[in-house]
Amino acid sequence: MNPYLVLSLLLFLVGTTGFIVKKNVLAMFLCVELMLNAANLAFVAFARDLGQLQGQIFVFLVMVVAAAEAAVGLAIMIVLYRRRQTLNPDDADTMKG
Amino acid sequence: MMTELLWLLPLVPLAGAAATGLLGRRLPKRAVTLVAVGASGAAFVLALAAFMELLSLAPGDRRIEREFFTWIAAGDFTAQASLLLDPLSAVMTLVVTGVGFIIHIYSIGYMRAEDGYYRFFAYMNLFLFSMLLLVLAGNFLLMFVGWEGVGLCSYLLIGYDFHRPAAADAGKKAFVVNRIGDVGFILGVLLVFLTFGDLGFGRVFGKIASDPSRFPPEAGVGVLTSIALLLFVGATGKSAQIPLHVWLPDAMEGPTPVSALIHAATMVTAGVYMVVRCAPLFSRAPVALDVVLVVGLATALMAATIGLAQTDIKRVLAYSTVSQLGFMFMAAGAGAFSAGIFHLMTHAFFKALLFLGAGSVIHALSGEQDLRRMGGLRRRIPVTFWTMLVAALAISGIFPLAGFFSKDEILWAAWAGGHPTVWILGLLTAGLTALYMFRLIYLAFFGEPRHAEGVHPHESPRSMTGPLVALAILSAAGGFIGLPAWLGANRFARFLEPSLSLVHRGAVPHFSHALEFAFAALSVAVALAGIFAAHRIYLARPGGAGRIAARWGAIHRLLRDRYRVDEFYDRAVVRPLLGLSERTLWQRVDVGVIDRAVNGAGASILSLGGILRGMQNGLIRSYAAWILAGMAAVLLYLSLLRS
Amino acid sequence: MTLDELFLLIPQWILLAAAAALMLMEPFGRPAGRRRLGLVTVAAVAAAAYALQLQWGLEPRSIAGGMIRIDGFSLFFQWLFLVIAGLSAVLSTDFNQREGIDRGEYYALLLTACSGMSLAAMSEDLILTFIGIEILSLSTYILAGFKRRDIASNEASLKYFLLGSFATAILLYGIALVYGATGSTQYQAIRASAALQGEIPALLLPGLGLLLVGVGFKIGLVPFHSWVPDVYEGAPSPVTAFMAVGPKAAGIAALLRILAEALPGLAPDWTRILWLLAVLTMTLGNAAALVQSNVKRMLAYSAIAQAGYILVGVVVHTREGFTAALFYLVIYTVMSLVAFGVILALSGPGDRRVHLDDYAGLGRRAPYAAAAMGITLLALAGIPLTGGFMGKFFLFGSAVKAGFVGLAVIAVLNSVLSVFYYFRVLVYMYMKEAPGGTTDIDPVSRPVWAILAIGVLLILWLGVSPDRFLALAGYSSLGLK
Amino acid sequence: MDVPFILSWTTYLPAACALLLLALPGASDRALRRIALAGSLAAFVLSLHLVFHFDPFTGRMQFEESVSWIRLPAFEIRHHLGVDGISLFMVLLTTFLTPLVLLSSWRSVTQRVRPFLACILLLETGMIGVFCALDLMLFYVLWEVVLIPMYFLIGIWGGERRLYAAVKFILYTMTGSLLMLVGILYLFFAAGGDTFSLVELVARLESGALGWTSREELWLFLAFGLAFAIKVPLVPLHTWLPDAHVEAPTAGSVILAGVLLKMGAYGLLRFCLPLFPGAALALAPCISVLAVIGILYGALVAMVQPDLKKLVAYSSVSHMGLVVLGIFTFTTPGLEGALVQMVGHGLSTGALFLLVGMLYDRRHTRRIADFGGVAHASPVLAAAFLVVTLSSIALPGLNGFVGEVLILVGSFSRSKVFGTLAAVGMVLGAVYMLRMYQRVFWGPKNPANAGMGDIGTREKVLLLPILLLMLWIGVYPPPFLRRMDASVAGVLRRVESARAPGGSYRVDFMDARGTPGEETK
Repeated sequence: MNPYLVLSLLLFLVGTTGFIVKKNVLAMFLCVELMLNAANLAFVAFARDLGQLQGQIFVFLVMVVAAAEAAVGLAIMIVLYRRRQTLNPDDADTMKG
Repeated sequence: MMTELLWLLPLVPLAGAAATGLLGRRLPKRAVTLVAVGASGAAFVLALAAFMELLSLAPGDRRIEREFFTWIAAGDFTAQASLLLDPLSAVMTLVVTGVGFIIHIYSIGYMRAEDGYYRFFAYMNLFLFSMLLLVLAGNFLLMFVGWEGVGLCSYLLIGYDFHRPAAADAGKKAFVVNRIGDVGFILGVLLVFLTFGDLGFGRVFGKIASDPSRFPPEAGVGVLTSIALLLFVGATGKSAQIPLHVWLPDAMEGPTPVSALIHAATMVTAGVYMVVRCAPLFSRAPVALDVVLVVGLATALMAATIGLAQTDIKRVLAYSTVSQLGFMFMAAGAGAFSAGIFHLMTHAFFKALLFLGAGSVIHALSGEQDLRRMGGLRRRIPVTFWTMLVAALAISGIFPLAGFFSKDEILWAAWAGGHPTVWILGLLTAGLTALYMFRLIYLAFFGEPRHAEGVHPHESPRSMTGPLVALAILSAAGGFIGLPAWLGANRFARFLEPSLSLVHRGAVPHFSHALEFAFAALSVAVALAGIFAAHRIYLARPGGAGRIAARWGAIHRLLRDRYRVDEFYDRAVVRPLLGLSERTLWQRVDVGVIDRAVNGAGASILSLGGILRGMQNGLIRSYAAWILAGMAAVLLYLSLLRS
Repeated sequence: MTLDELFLLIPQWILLAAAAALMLMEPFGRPAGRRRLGLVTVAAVAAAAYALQLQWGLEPRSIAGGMIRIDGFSLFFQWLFLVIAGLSAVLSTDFNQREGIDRGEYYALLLTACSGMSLAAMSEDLILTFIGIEILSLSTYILAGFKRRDIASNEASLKYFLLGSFATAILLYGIALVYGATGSTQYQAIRASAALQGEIPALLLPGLGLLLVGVGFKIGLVPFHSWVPDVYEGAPSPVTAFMAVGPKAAGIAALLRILAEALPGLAPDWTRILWLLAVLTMTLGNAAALVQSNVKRMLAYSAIAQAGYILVGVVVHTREGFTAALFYLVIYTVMSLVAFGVILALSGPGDRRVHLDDYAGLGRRAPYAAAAMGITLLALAGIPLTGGFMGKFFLFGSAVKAGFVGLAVIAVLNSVLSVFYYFRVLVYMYMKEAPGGTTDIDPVSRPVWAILAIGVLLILWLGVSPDRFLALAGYSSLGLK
Repeated sequence: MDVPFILSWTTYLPAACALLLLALPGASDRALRRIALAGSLAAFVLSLHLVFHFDPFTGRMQFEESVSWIRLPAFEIRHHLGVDGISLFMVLLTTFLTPLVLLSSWRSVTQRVRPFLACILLLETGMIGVFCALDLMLFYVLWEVVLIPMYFLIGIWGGERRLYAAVKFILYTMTGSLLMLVGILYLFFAAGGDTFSLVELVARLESGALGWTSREELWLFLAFGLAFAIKVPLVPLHTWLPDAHVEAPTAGSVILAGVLLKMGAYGLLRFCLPLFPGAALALAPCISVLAVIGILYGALVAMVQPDLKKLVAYSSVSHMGLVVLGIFTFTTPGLEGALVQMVGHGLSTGALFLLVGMLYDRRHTRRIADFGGVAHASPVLAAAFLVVTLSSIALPGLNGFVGEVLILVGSFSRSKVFGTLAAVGMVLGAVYMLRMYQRVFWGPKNPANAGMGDIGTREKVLLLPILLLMLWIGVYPPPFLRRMDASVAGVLRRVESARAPGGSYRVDFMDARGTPGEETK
């Protein structure tokens, strides 16, 4: 098994676990970034394995997407922080049931 | 002529009923009287004409059947609207219309002051219609129509005074108890259809008689016996035999003319008529005949004993009716079908007379029915007294009144048929009959007046006494048409013979006329003994009755309480059934099980919704955990559980 | 990319250009007049629709180097998304003015979302699918939080964003695994390689699993649904209406393409998983909807359950199944838009009157709106003579035909469940009296009326005479090989 | 004279009238009522045409019309209508009762008159359609369509617990009908997937071109039968009925008892027997047991009901049990008896609900204990009630008897035990009906009845046709029976064809052979 893939899997697991464990929306978003990068790593690794260039190009696309996501996400967090003065995701529970 | 117009016979009273019932409320009483009594009179005339026409035929041809239309036809099941006039139905028709007409006339006076006059006569006419339909029906199903129809009229007429709860209850009880019998009847009819593929009397009995290999006289309980027993269940209901006798005494809540017509003379005898009509069938079912015999005897005896201890004049007569009906069934059970019909006819005369007389007494005493508050009426209402005396003697079986001939024939048939026990108990019952009947006569007409202050007994109007006299004549002389063989020829039996030609008859032992005469003398002696005893107890020794009652307290109470059969039914059947329905079926099964299951299914889904609601806790991280869990499950499935 | 291929993408160009124009209109144009922004949006949609209709009848083909497929399926979904965008824009206009959020970005995002959805449906390459879904998602994250002063809207936006990006990451990882297993992200290539190797590559199955999770999140399948009720409730009502139909349809489209075009070889695996997901989705969605008292939230759960029905068509994976799923999507879109249209028309200032109690006695207070809502609810419940029934009929029929009788039985029992809560609204509207002091209903604007009326007529028409739409759906599903 | 599309006219005229009502904005309630009545009367007149031009000598469908409705390449759903001896009188019963129902609500419904009338008329269309439809899908659609107006009738114009009753009604019935939908679909694909036409399917079954395993047939029968059994209702699926009856307005109760329940029994006759004769034969003992339980159970529970409507509702359970028993005798008397009983029950129970409604209008109560002595105040009402009561307890000479005796003949010839138990129901029927009659109408004068008044002209007009029809069926039923003969014979031929030669039909839920397209999970 390709060690890069193992690393990628670990990264992915860290990201998912962190997303559930962390109590700060920023940290959670960072975990998502970890997951995205795990995918990036996998793409690169696979591309190397397959001897293709395609996979490596995908990584750039994903990075762009991640950047856009970050922009949108931060904006949303800021709005919430302004209204609530908190970044704890558990405080956003007005709607439930 | 009449054979073509046979349909008119039931239809005339029906038209009378429709006219009085639908328009009567707006018509003056005279018009109602004219229509209703006229209709019954016309029916009587028609019946007479039919009878005469029948007589004009040779005995073998005395059977006129008319099919008017197919009433119900589905597949191989057909029931015709067919009428059958033969000697048996002709006799019944005459009795029904004759007594009916007399009682209609009587009712003019008796019901004069009633608001529901039109309603009463509408019901009475409807009753005549139903009864004629029952009697003239040419097949089982049409007979059932009449059968239920008379039940309905009985219900309506008992409940005529519907504002009195007792009357309302009695009406309902009569109908329901009758319905129980009717179920037996209809099941019997169904079995007839299944067995013979037909319902017409002529064809069914023809098949029985013509195919002895298929329908031999049965030693045990075969199909014929089953049919007979089922039909007999119907008869016990209609004719108030054990165990369905309980409704008839209560039925006395109806107006007295109703008691006379329906609950004494005609409707209650329908059971006897039906058994005799089915004689070809019954005669091949000895077990059923034995049942009929035993039930008849038991009923006769039981009712006679109860009659001894009743204080309501009409109830005494009601139990007397039950008892006499028992006699008729004894006759049928002993195979003496024509004797049963003979007694039916004479009984119709004298029992109607007794009831009308009782009505007259009650009328005279402004509604008093308790024998203990009567007495000494002999001179105040002489016509009533004398006519009732005739009837009492007749029912007691004193020679040469009508009851003597008919009852004696029954007792003789029991003996001759090889049932000595039945004969002895029958004789005893005859004695008891005389006893309770003269108890009534003595208590009502003799001794000191015991009625309340302010009541001035007076003789009834002529429209009421006229019928009394007419019936008294019939009661006195009616027996002569059926003179026993040792006094001449039994013309009644011979006349009925064509209707009973298909009856299966075993070997009849022959007895000498002298023996028969001796038996007759014995039964008169027993009756006289009964009258004498009544005289001793109720007239000669004041307070004698009280002493006997005190001495035999338990038995007296048992008799007075009518063997507590009603109470037994109430506890054994009515209450358990209501309890079962209310508590078990409705509350427990319907509400407790089915609805709870239905609502529970709903509730469990709602609670599932509640659980989901709880899981939807609004926390992002727990949502993510759900996604992860789902993902884990999917991956697990794909990696491990995949086969 | 040839000119020809550019021509085929003109509808998308129009949408994106209009989006850019709308963004610029506000800072540079005059203060937004009444409905001007909405009008521009609708005009753009109409123009795109016109351009789209020129492609009618073209031979199916792949363009952009095999990344985009132009076929009936693509046309169908582009049409559907255009209709959704256009109607949402109309529904939004009055609402936004009432709530003070009538901004150019709003409409621009609506159009970009529409474009993203179209891409997801047209894409023949996992990466493009991913990008389409991302465009859609980013637009809707913002739209959900567009009422910036509303705490519920903020929270909805945050929840949607966090969970959405989480699911996107999962999806992306799944794509990576599939790429690794097959060496391509292009559907035909994936299909070919999977078929060539005979044995299924080890990483393909986990890849499939992660793809299902990622797309299932977008569609709102249980247990990936938990964001749906909260976000639907918190988002501005027109956005909820849009989200209930648009992203869901896009998710279904992407799922259909992936499963039917790229991974038909794994059909035994994904049918079983989707069978279970469909059952869970229907049952739990309905069960949770039973206990809701907020109509918007109830409809959110109902939307989850409806997705379960649609999934039946995917599980069946026959021509009939795909056709029925597409057909049901059309009906579902109409029903949802009308239902949310009534809700937002009645919700009053602040979007507050969305509780069942607010609907008490509506039959008298606002007979027409109540009638529109009533017919729509009947349709959602699947009562005959409405499109909802016809849709379910063909869905369940396809299931029965393919031998999924058990699934059909579960689905109809779920329909019975759903009757309970759909009819509960009817009970409130027609069988309860309004409590005293209920305020009057705001007048509903003409364009919204028109949409509601057309929607109701369409629901009835589809219920009585579905032949044409069914034929259209059948033609479109031909694209799935 | 041959009127084209006579069935469509009859069926859709009421619906058209309903739309007209909804489209007339300014009309007064009075005008609306008149329009509705005129529409329903017109439908009745049209349905009379059916009777007069009905050919009693053929068992085939008559007045058939068939138009393509939904056409797809693979198959089409046709708008296929037709009547035969089985459906003819059901149609007539519907068109006969609807004007009376409208008339009965003349004064008692004053709120939301327009939608009320529209609901009744839509119901009529649905009901007539159900009885005429020969395409399974068309049948299903109309079957469901009937539910909605009924739901509103109960829910809007009903009594205190109307919401509970309405929801219970709709959930109960939809559970059954949706499973039937699955059954229809399965049947459709099993039959080749190209036609929903009942006539065509039966023809294929008869010719042997179509057949199924006994396991398939049994499940199909159950899928159809459940929907019908709930509607009938067969114990233990009956608990929706008392609630629905009690809470529905008079008009709703009359239609519910008079026609809607018949849809269940009709469905059994029209679909279950011809399509799945083998399963019908196999399950007949079980169903007959349930039917007999229903007869006795309904009667016993009716006996102890304190509420007039509930009593009548449980009596319906009892009477409809008898109908089902008759159907599953597979004998001509049984089936024709069931049909007559369906018509008869529609008349007598419909009339009972009308009368109870009249009592309610006057006294605003339905508790039996609150009444007593009503006959003093309203003798004509009491008399009419009596006649209806007697018809309900199957007094000879009235409609109830003909049906009941035929059913008894049929069932007794199949099984003496069932026949006997069913006959026992006659006693219980008399008990609860007469008990109720006595407690309501008889007894001493009651001051509470002071202001009651007797029935007026409108109410007389309402009752008279029903009473006359009762009498007619009771006294001279051949015109009815004759028209049923050929069709009933056709159904029985189908059933008999499934009887294995020389052996009873095998109950086999777990046939070794699987169904086509084994479930993948």
